[in-house]
Amino acid sequence: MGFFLETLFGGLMAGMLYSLIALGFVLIFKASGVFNFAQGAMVLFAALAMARFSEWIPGWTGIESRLVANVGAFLLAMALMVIVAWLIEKLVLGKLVNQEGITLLMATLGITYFLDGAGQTLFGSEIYKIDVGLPKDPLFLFESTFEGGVLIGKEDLYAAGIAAALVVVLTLFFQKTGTGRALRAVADDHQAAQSIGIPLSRIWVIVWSVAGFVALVAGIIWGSKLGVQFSLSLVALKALPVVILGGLTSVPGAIIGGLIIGVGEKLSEIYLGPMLGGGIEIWFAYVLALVFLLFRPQGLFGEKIIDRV
Amino acid sequence: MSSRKIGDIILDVQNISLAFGGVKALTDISFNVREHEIRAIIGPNGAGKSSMLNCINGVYQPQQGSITFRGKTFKHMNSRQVAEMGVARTFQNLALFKGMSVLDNIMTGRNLRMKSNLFWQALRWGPAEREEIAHREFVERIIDFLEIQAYRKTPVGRLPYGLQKRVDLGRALAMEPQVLLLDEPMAGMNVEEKQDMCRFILDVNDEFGTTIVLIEHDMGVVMDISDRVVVLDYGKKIGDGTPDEVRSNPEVIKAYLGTSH
Amino acid sequence: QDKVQFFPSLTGRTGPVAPNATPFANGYADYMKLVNARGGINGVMTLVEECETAYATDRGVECYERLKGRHGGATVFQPLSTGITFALTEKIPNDKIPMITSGYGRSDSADGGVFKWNFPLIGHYWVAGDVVLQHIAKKEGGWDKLKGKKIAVVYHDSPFGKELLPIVQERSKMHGFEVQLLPVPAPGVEQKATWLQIRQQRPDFVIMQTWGVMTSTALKEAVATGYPRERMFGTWWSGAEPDVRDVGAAAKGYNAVMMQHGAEFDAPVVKEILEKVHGKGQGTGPREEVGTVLYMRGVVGAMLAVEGARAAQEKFGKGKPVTGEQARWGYENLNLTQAKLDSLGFKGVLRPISTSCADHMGSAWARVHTWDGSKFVWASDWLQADDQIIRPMVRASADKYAAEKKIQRRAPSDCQS
Amino acid sequence: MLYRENGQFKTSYQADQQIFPISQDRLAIALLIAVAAIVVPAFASEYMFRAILIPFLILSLAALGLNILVGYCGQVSLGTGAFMAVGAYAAYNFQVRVEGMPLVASLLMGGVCATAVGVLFGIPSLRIKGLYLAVATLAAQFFADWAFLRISWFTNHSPSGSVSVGSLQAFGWRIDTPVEKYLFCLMFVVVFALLAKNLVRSAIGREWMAIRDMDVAASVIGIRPIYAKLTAFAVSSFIVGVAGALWGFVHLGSWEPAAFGIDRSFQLLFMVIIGGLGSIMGSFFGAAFIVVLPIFLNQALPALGSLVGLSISTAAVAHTELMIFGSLIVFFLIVEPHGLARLWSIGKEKLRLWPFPH
Amino acid sequence: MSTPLLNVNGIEVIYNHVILVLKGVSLQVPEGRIVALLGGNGAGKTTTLRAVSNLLAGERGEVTKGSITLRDERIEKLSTADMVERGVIQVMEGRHCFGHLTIEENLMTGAYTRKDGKAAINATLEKVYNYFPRLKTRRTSQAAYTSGGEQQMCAIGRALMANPKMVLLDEPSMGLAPQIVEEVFEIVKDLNTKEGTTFLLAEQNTNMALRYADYGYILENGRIVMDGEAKALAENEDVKEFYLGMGGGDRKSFRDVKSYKRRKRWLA
Ligand SMILES: Nc1ncnc2c1ncn2[C@@H]1O[C@H](COP(=O)(O)OP(=O)(O)OP(=O)(O)O)[C@@H](O)[C@H]1O
Ligand SMILES: Nc1ncnc2c1ncn2[C@@H]1O[C@H](COP(=O)(O)OP(=O)(O)OP(=O)(O)O)[C@@H](O)[C@H]1O
Ligand SMILES: [Mg+2]
Ligand SMILES: [Mg+2]
Repeated sequence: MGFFLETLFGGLMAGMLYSLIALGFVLIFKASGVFNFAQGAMVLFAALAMARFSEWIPGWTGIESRLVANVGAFLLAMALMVIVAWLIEKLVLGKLVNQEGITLLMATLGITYFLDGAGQTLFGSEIYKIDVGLPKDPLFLFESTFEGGVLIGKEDLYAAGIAAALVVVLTLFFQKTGTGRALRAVADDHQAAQSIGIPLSRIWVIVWSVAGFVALVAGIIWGSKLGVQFSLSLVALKALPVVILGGLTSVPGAIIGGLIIGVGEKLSEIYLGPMLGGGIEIWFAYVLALVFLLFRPQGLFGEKIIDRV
Repeated sequence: MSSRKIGDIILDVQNISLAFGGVKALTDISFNVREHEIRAIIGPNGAGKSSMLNCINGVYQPQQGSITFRGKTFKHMNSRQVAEMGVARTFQNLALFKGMSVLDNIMTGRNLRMKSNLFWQALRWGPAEREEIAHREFVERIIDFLEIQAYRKTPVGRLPYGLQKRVDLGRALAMEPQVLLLDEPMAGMNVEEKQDMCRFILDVNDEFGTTIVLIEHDMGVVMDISDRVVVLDYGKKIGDGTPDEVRSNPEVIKAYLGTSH
Repeated sequence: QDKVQFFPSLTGRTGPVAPNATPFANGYADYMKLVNARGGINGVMTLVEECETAYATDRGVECYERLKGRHGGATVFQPLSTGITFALTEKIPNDKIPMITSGYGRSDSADGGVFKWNFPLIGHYWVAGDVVLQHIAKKEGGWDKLKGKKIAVVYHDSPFGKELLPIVQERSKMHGFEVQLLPVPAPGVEQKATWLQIRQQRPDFVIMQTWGVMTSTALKEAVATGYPRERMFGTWWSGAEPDVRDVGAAAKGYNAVMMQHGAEFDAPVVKEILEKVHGKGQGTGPREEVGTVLYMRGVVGAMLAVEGARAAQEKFGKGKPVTGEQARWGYENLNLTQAKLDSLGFKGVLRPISTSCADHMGSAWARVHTWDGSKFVWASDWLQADDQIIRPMVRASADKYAAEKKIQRRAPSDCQS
Repeated sequence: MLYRENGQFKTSYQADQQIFPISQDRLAIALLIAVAAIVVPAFASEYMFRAILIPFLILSLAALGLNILVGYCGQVSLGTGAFMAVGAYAAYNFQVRVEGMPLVASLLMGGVCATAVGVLFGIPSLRIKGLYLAVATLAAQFFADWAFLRISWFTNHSPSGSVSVGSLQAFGWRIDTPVEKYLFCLMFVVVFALLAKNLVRSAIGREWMAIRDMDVAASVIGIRPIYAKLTAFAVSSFIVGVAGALWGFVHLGSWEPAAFGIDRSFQLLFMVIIGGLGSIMGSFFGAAFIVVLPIFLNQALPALGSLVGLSISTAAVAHTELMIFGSLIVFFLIVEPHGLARLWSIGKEKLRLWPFPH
Repeated sequence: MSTPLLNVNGIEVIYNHVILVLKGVSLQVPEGRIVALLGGNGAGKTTTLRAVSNLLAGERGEVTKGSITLRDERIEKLSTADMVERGVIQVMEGRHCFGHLTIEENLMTGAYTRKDGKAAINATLEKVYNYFPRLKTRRTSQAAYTSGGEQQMCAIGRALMANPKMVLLDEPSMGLAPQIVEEVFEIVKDLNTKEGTTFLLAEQNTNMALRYADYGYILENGRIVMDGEAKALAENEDVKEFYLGMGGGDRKSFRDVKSYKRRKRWLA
């Protein structure tokens, strides 16, 4: 039982980490109808920037404080993400207004390649470290009830808290503000949104910047967990089933989806894996998402797919 | 008008009700369509006209009521069955296959009648080729009839709206339907084009004996060409009869026609 | 300039394994420069051209095709990827180019009777697995102490990872310890479930067949689940500086078996490279990297490549470049005595290596080192894999391969040329 | 003035329905095939065959298959790699387990097995649409990756999970040299391209496109979505499966699941989109672009660098290559979102009007 | 007459680099007037409006010749959002409502560019609901699930929410019930007289359009073939016959035209 709880918590925490990345997908999709495959690359890029800037800042400024280095690096990395957002709008999306979803998706794959190359060129391709002081040591709960207690990563707890906070803020933003409404309008129909004077370019820069911010946060948390290196961009693959399960257009869906996928894949790996030879969690996550979709094709909380004549 | 022989009831709609959540699109609607006639459905926006057609051809499943077609009664039908029984339709918001040429769009209307299997189609030889050519000939006749020869190979997405409507009609005609449901076939056309469209509809009705159910907001057209008219208002039937009867029905005037007609 | 010996270098400087594969490529290139500084191979200068594979098999194949005919023909390929090795194994017999896969690739290719062109010189995965287990057994006080113990194997879910399993299973049958297999899907960044299982099952030891970012992730998860690093043993692709750098002091106590060499900052060859290559500003990578584990593996790889060519020159004509086919003979007839190795600057780094027609590995020595929180230190003496166990496994597997491919074992006469 | 259809009148529907109604086009395509089958083998270098032409042909075939699914039927799939893998491993198993199985039969049986798996994974498409489906098809991808590693029966119990095939032989003809392999692949590609073209311009092709463009309208005219979607999955997976088998047997000779990983799926999708959705010819353009461009960049960049006296490190080349590759993809999408095939037909349209601008 | 609000001067539009659609169209829209743009299917009405509101890019079209000025300012290079900022808004043909948004949210997005505060926006919202009571009853439905006519009202209402100076109306009457058509034109008239809003109106319903417009242009095949005061056009014999369906003075029954068929084009 203690172990089951431990797996459950482990899954929940892993799920929250996936949500953090899934959030980036949802954000951009919701606001522009673009399925942004570059989210993973953005996470890596942001994390690389963060890691390297915090390494370089003491050298540039002569100040040896870790806090200064981290805050400075965060600001610089954020500035960089805004520039990236601006460039993406100017050079890519602005020129692909009103194109089909799949074309846009491919364009973001192009951006992925570009960011992968640019990130490694600017910042190098070794393993770098992000240390923002997240605690690494485990926490043991219910030690009196279960032998050995129930283990939870403190780092994961922090991450979960941050993810939850982001979700609340973003949900409010989309549902309650005029800009949020405009963003949803853009996702529905670029041309009509243009026709009523919604400035697509400005909006996209904002959204991609926010997505850049989410990527940066995800990058910092994942980066301090895994080290910053190319493979970080591949964690996006873990977020995809989360996105479709929760619904492409739902911010809270990203969290719920994350929790379901996280728990589902950990439980499956541990209780089902040994029977099947192990290593099943990656496809299990997708199959789980698939099963949910059979019942709700738009994901748990996604907007209903409109299909009407 | 007398030259056309209006036949028996071919389509009978009985007590259809349809609701979407709280919205009652149709409430207890009954009417019938006789063989060979042109039956119009009119009513204000959102009255449930398109929903009625959707029920008839299986896109929507009404919660209540049944539909009798050629003596067989159905509660639920799927679109395929309806198509097989010989009901074709056009759409209010164009529902053409945008990426395909005019010819291919109309050819899809023949698909139900094409029998050769995948294997022969891949080889495109023997029966498959003969079949393809036979149907192509039929489709060419429709293209001639609708006077869209010049656009045969143009992707429909590039055509102006009016011509797209014509292709939509062509696709329905290619099914050689017994009943043709037309949802605002003349929206967005000028008078001359409407005249053309009326001519097509009347020709089809005359020459092939096709029964026609027509939704249209242009009262000139409706009054001129239809034999009987059903009037819907917010999901309810408020009138049914010949154009003249309907035109003078006070409830219809109030709900729909306004005073100017 | 026309008389060069061409050594193609398939690199992995980008992508998922870049942190680990880059030092290898640098060491390889630096040693070749050193050979030239020393006067070449009997006067024949070495030439390196790189081609980036990003650890992808199809790119590796393209690189191979691109480089194999360049600069008078490739001497030998070292793909540094098990996947590429598998693909090239099918191609090299036609092209008559040998391939060195020191410490990776197909373990059964040590059987020169079937794999005429493959050379897993100085070690393959089965050697690594055997030595790790020997080390553990020794620490426990003998093989019999392993009976009833539980050993978990955390491995990269790919042919690279799976290649280790046969030896572990063989040994488990012999000594009665239990094996728990824990595959981790590539790229290995998600290991929570794996380590929760370890936490629950509490195996006595964990053996890791990991590569790239997967190793440090494993270490971090071990820290997070409180599994003692002292009980974790990596194979030789899982025990270098990039793997522990970002874990730092928390990885203290982690062990990895080393294919003879470890981090060798004091080796004569390292000093010579620093002086003659980096000292002249011709170093390929950063200076600090020289002497690190994977850098050294590149250096050793290059040395083996060069010495094979040198041996071939002895037979086919001194001072002239050798073809790939001739070089193959050299790799099959390597005889690197301790004196020879010492003179090349590998004193204390390598033990004698001698290959033959039947034995394409040439040496099965290894050591285990431990991370002390800031550097690797030796934790074992020289250990040698048990030939009695490995040879039959190699033979059986090679026979199966030969049967599948319908190829004949080489006749003794074929060994003469 | 040379490229005109003036004076070419079609007197029968049969003539009008030819694949290339304009005689200049027919001539051009005949020439192209002749060049591919006769001139290329005589002149291309071994490197060209092994590193460029053979991969190009096989991947065009796979892209063609995928194009049927994505371009014609509108079902986006990211699981193509999995179907290739099924084709390859199934063909391998027929080859090693069935005594005397001819090579071509093995390859085709690989396609048949891929068809079965493709249809299975196509079933969700009846409910799941668009991007949701695209992401969901990754389930196939990861499942295949896993199954071929884990279930040792598929790999004939090879301990590492990697399989290899012996020398190839078809119709008593040994396929050893690069030229032979090339011609062997070319044969497959030409035949399948022709069959695929026939399908897409037949009734079934129109059903696919109808489902793609407007599925409700399609069902109203009597097209069954189940049938249309599943046949698209079947035909597509069959072709992709055969391509996978060729990739394993002819190009690699030995492979592990990573040869058919998710990168392959993306690569193929790229080919289809850059080449042109819903265009058989586009598949070839796309494959050429995606196969050749990285190799070209990889070789051209150092050469360019040395021209200006710069020696570029391998890593820098690789990174720059990534950046340029990404940029070019975006560039082409912007220039023509409908792909190179559309660019090609616009070019032809201009040529037809030439020397008048419109 | 002083300089018109909008001056389109000999523009050519090409789609997809090859399809030439407008072949030198010139027209003027004076401030505070209602100008109708008439013509058959495919004549290029929509294209002209798109050129003015700069919505061509998304359709892969471009203006290759000629100029467009708004209050003497060249506007070809501006974005659609800039045009809306200058008070010019287009109601697109084919409705284009935001399907996932409710009717009310659709309307509110129309006010996106407004800076005059919540109260003013709410007042406009009320005004729109007044114009189209049907929208009020359907305010919480997702636009995609409303009927064709309701969507058309929504699209028009959405544009009005921006409080525009000039509206480019593309086929406003399409799919609307007769009495709503009348209402729409009444609304146009109303806004025009009360608030001085200028309208450029592309319409197939020539009858209605000429009844309400001040001036009209007739477009055929990408060229302006006739223009004049609305009244004069309505009296023109050709217009009567081909656009109003009143050959020989009387309206012909649609049933009777079937027996014969003629087409006339001013320019072949
Ligand atoms: N995106 C496009 N790509 C290519 N051609 C187009 C495009 N949009 C319109 N056209 C072509 O331009 C011509 C003019 O079209 P436009 O839509 O401007 O006509 P219209 O007068 O508005 O017609 P309607 O009354 O049917 O709406 C038509 O022939 C049409 O085929
Ligand atoms: N799928 C659906 N979901 C929810 N509501 C719907 C759906 N389809 C139709 N409705 C509602 O049902 C009512 C009737 O719609 P319908 O489209 O049948 O009207 P209509 O008579 O065709 O009007 P119009 O003349 O404007 O086309 C409308 O209020 C519409 O909002
Ligand atoms: Mg309707
Ligand atoms: Mg128009």
